[in-house]
Amino acid sequence: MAEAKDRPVRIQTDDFSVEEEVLRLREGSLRVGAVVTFLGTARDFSEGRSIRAIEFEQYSGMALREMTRLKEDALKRFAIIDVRIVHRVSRIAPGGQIVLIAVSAEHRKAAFEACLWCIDTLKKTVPLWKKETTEEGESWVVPHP
Amino acid sequence: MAEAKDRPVRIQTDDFSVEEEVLRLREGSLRVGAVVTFLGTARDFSEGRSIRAIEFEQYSGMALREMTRLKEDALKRFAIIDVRIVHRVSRIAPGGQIVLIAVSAEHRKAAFEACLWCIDTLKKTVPLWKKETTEEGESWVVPHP
Amino acid sequence: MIRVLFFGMLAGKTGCREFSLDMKKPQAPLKEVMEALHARFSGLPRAPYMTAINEEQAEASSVVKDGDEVAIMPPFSGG
Amino acid sequence: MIRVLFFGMLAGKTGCREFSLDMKKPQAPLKEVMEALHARFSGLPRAPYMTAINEEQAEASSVVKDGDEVAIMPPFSGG
Repeated sequence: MAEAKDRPVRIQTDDFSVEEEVLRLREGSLRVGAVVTFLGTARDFSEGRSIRAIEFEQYSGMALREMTRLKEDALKRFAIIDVRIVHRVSRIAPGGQIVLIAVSAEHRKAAFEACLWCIDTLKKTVPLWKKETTEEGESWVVPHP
Repeated sequence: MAEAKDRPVRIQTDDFSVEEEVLRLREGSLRVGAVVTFLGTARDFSEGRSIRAIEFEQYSGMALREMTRLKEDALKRFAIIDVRIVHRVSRIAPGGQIVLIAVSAEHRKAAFEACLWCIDTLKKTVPLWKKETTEEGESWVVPHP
Repeated sequence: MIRVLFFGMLAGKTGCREFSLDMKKPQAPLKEVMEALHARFSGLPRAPYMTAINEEQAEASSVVKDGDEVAIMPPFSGG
Repeated sequence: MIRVLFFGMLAGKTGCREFSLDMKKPQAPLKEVMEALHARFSGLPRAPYMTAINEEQAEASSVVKDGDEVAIMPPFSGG
């Protein structure tokens, strides 16, 4: 059976390696001339409050399905070669890694556009909810439109 | 004396690690919420010819100075936290890493814009010249406008 | 019977993550299911929600059948 | 004397990477230096070049002084 990290789209509790995901994209094709990555990390401050940790709830099943659809849509929409998407759902301390979107393409413009589109669209279509722990307790994050 | 890879802007023959550069940016500030990277890699094909290797000549001194200026300009121009730029000048086989631009910011939009601006501007302002080796011999690359 | 899932802050507001709702008919528009849920959970705010039937995005007019899984979701905040 | 550097394909076309040019006066616009180089190197194409004086970008009207380093550069192709 394939190892979990062979899967290009995944939701996991474990941390991930940016280098490893980029390497998988580079190994995929010698036509790759550009790899653009977006890494989302946990900040120590949000809306004026100091953050101790964040956590994510997912709609298991639907979340992975929507992330897979996101990759398929990106491949149709942009002149790119491949996409990898990893999102963590465990408790994450400030500075920790949350999400990685990595896109390979022959040319940089399409890679940049697709990477930005993927993270913007992930926030709109993938059923994940962020909970912040501050000194005053836990609270669910209400996204800005 | 500081190790070479501590320097955030450098031109080197050695390969570099995407993870290490990203980690340095993350360690730099807990305000970081987004890291965007652009990695340029050597393709096996260019203008219909099969590439065996590429190589870069630099105007030593001016090239590093222009790259440092690029970073300073990006920090003034965009709402970002930090930038790292690494460019290799050694012989690079297809699939190999050429250049990395890594940008950290509180929010993703500025990180994407700054990263794209940096690689576009690097191509215009940093005195580096690419030579391709194909079956027919070596030739200097003439950039498209 | 349909299986109703509340996510994120809605689990806190309803005091419930998963709920079994009796359907009075073999199928109904999602809008009617929402009304039944508001009747049952007074803590469920009157707000526009993301909804899904069997893990696929749905809207007020989508048809819910007996045995379906219905998810009531506050705005997503991943990434 | 000024030190002239040819980069990239220009080193091939002139057969020279580094050249010492005698200045007839203590300073001159870069345009005159270019003319002296075209007179000396017939293989140097008549094309617009990127130029630098002492590692700083310069243009045709920039002033070159005795002892300066002048770089004649084809379009950059880094990245």
